[in-house]
Amino acid sequence: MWQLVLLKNLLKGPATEAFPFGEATTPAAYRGRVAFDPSACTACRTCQYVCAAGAIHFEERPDGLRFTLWHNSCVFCGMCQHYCVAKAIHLTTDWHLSHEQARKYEMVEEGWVPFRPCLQCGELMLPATPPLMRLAYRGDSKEIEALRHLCPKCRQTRAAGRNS
Amino acid sequence: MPETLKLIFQVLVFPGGLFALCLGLCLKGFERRIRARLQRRVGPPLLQPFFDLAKLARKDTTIPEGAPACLFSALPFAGVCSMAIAAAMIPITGVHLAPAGLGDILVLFYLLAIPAIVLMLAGSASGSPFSAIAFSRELSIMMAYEGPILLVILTIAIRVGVSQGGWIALSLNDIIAYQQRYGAFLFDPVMWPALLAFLVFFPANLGVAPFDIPEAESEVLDGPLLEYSGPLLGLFKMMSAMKAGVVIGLGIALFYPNAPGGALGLMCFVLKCFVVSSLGVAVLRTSMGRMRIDQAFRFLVIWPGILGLVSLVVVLWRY
Amino acid sequence: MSSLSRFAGKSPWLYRINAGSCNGCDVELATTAIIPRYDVERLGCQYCASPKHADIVLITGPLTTRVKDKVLSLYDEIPNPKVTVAIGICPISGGVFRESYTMSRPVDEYIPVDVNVPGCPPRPQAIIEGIAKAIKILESRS
Amino acid sequence: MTTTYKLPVGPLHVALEEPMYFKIDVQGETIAGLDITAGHVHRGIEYLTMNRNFIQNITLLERVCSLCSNSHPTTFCMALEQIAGIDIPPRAEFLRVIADETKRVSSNLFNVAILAHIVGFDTLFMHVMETREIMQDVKETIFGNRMDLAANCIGGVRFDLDTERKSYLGAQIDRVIPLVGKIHKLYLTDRTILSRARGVGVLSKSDALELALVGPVARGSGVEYDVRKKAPYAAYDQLDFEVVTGSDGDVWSRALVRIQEAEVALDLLRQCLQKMPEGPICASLLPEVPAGEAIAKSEAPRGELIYYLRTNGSDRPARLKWRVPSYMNWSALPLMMKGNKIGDIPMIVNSIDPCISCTER
Amino acid sequence: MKELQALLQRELDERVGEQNISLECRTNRKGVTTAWCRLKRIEDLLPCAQMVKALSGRLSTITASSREHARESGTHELAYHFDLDGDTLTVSLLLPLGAEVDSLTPLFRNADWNEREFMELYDIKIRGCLNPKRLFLDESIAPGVLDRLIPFSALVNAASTKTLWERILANREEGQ
Repeated sequence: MWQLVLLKNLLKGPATEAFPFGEATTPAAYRGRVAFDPSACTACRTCQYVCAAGAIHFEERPDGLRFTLWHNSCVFCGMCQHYCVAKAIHLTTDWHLSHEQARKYEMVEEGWVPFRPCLQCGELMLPATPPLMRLAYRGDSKEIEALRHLCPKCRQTRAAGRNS
Repeated sequence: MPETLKLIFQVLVFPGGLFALCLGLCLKGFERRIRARLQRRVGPPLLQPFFDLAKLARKDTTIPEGAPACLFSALPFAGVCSMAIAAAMIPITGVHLAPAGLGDILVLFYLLAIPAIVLMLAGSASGSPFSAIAFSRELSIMMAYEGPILLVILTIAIRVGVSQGGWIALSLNDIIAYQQRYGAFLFDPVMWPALLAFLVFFPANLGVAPFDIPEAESEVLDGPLLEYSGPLLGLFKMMSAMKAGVVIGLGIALFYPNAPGGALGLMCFVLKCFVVSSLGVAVLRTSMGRMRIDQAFRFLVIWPGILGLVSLVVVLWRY
Repeated sequence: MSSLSRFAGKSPWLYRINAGSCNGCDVELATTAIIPRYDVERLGCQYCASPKHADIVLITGPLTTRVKDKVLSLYDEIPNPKVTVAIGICPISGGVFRESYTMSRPVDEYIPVDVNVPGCPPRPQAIIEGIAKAIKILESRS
Repeated sequence: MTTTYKLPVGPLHVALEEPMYFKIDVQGETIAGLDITAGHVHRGIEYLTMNRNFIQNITLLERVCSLCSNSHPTTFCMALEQIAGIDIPPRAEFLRVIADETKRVSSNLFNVAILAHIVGFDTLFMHVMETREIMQDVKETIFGNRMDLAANCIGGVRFDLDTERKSYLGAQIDRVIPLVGKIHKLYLTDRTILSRARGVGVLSKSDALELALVGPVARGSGVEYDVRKKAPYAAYDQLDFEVVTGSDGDVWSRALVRIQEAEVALDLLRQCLQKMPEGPICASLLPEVPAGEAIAKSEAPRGELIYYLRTNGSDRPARLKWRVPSYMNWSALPLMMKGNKIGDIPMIVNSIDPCISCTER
Repeated sequence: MKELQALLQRELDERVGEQNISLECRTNRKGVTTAWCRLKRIEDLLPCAQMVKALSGRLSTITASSREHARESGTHELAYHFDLDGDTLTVSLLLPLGAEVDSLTPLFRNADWNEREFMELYDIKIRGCLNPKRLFLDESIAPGVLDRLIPFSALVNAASTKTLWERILANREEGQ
């Protein structure tokens, strides 16, 4: 019985993958390097809240927010992606993360989320992202798009005026 | 004087020393490739054993605390030397005759025990408890196969000796000459029990599955060599490579030495070595696991013992 | 002798140290090291049982206080030249366990690490990639 | 050769995947006694869970141990859902079974493969591992990682199977089933396995009960206890399966129980694919968790896993404690080892499928 | 599983007296019951354990914890989880600081590791403990780590997290 297996092995030839001398296949669902899209981020910081590994860092400055994710602490669980309503964060299939020690602290994904002045009062604020607006106002229109560039206070006033 | 020079050449370069080393390493590289193929792998480059040695030559050597430094470093040299001499004693039909100055088959047989003894001493010199276990295992395996294999040699020696009109022939050259004239023992059913017994001796002596117990990685780490590193470890690797060549060569001389002379004879010899090592060693290693030491001891005492006795009785009765 | 140095990269023997890992990386290391699909023997690699025989050390796990001294003494036993690879995020940064009371600091504060392979656990191909980087370093050191 | 001496094994020993320190009293080649020193993988996770919120804990608990990595978050979520009063959707129940059983196949095959490795039978080891690779590919393709599935969230699961993935999973199961069947046959007939594993490390049924053993170790000695039957959870009450038991209580019988359980698991996967209803996969995204306490149990690949959770209305556990199957199985080692040979030590240790990172947390 | 509740109630009344316990049973939709029994007196633990033994149950595990509201007064809670053929009975009791609790190891052999574990994690004393050796904790860590809100070493490690992030951020500034 066992000799049969050996004979079959001999005839079948190696089952070894080409990698590292050739390309390796990667499934589409693979959870690898994290990518951050600052233009979609609403700075709700849910990703930081759900991150068990303490890999996400937000740094608040007067003119915006700086997002940093360190791949050397990230466990690639994908919770940040799962809980991000704005879909600003997602895990790519890139697994080529090995690096020399000198680059240890460079293994980051970062993004700058700038505050913009409110079109009405000029106060610095974070414009709401389109998906979030769609979620909140259940629709898509020019008017809603305009609301996006207002600070929450002005938005409230505007919405109140519209309703009355 | 030229006799002595010739002897030194035989021990150091051909067929001992350098030749045996290269042959042993090539056999090992080839065997690893075959084994990989049987396991559906690509395996290492053919020259991998050479690379390993080259690398070991450049590594640091550490001597464990409390170990007798002199003995610790002298042992591998002793092992390599014994194998170089043993290799010079293996006749290659039509190419090389065993030099009478070195002794007969019994001397060779005891030379073959030296690597095991060296390993045992190496184990006890390192002072690790695992090495101690490896020591006792090596010893019991050796004790188990020593007796039966003497029976096999006796059988052959008597058969050849009787044909010469004497009682016993201990010269390997005579054994070869006999087979050249009357046909190889491999094809003689009378000798098959002895052959089988020798086939069991093979893996037991070389430490190949199912008898790789002293070096069982999962039980006693790397056995006696646990504490060795760098060039000294390299010497041990050389020793075991040469030993493989010697044991296989001995097998060929005892059972199937027939070959034409000259360069063709040398090629025949090398080819036979490769066949034995790929068919025997590689297949054995891939097709079974390891025995427990008590099982191995029992197996080694009983089966080759019975087979050896049978062949001895048959030979005594027929000739 | 220097001509021998180019063979170092052709015969890197691997040794694995588990410094308190969840065994994910270890299982992947075992997989990478021995099974036909990845077959690191192609690169001349070989797993060795004794630290004295090792060229490349693979460390997994976040280095717990109880295992720390044993890991350090084992590391010292490995003869030079040697290259250290940290497998998984635990030895690199402590990962999810960083703030526990049984953790020592990241491994690179105690022993010189040369290559990091982040992941939890990294897939075998990523480990091979890390080993390939380590082999380059080993060549330059021999 | 009758002098007794102490043989230290570990803590960093090649035969052990993980650090554990044994001191073994040896007489010649026979084992006379055994002392275990644990704690090298104690990472203080219980303490960490009290300092992390529930969502972080799902990820953290997955890192308790990689071989049963899915059982931990599943059981934790079960306890949490009990307190929060959430009933997970029917589809999620099936998906949880799929994640769990996929892990079980891989985990059991790994243990059985290591058995072959320990007896020095590397070709068989590779043969089993190559079969396991198919399941590893399944995990990577469906869940995105070969060890940690990240399948769970509070109130359900995070992954779904569309038609394409469903047929992929089905095809892979069909590939693995005959291969595992062959492995089963090999372990029943191979001489090396038989001579090394049969009659080694015997544990009687009464000892297994006395020591409160669980999982394949207990079932190998004839104790018929399986949480999936005794205290059904997820979709196990809607699936057909038998509890596998052995009778000899030796290393061999435990290995066979594991192979057969892998076969059962594959069958369960197939059933899930057939019976799984359509519908949502998660009840609610971020539920409020009131104060309360709950117990949840599940059958991890190594046996019963039990979680106790107490909450106080905040977003963190007030106390979270779990006991893994390996925890008790360690205490069976001295009984199994007595009178066996040194060469059997790794076999016996492996036969309880020890999960040190699980035990020590 | 009404029978289980009735059975437990009857047995417990008999062994420790109705006034000394409170019993509550919950059965989920799969028919699995968890029973919760609170003991008012520490000495009732042994009779309870004997009852479980008589019902051929087994000890699953023991949870020790410090009750938040009682942290200052140092009250511990011990919860013994027993398995009754699939259903779970949890027997819990409050333990004032310095009080001893009976060892269950003579009844359930697997209690040994559990007891050693809470001895080191919470510094709880056990009467009749046969094997008071450390289980997991290194000797360098003081007993009762889980009692302290923030163990000292964790404080140090939190600082190391901070250092790590400072290095990452500093590195990034350099890069720009």
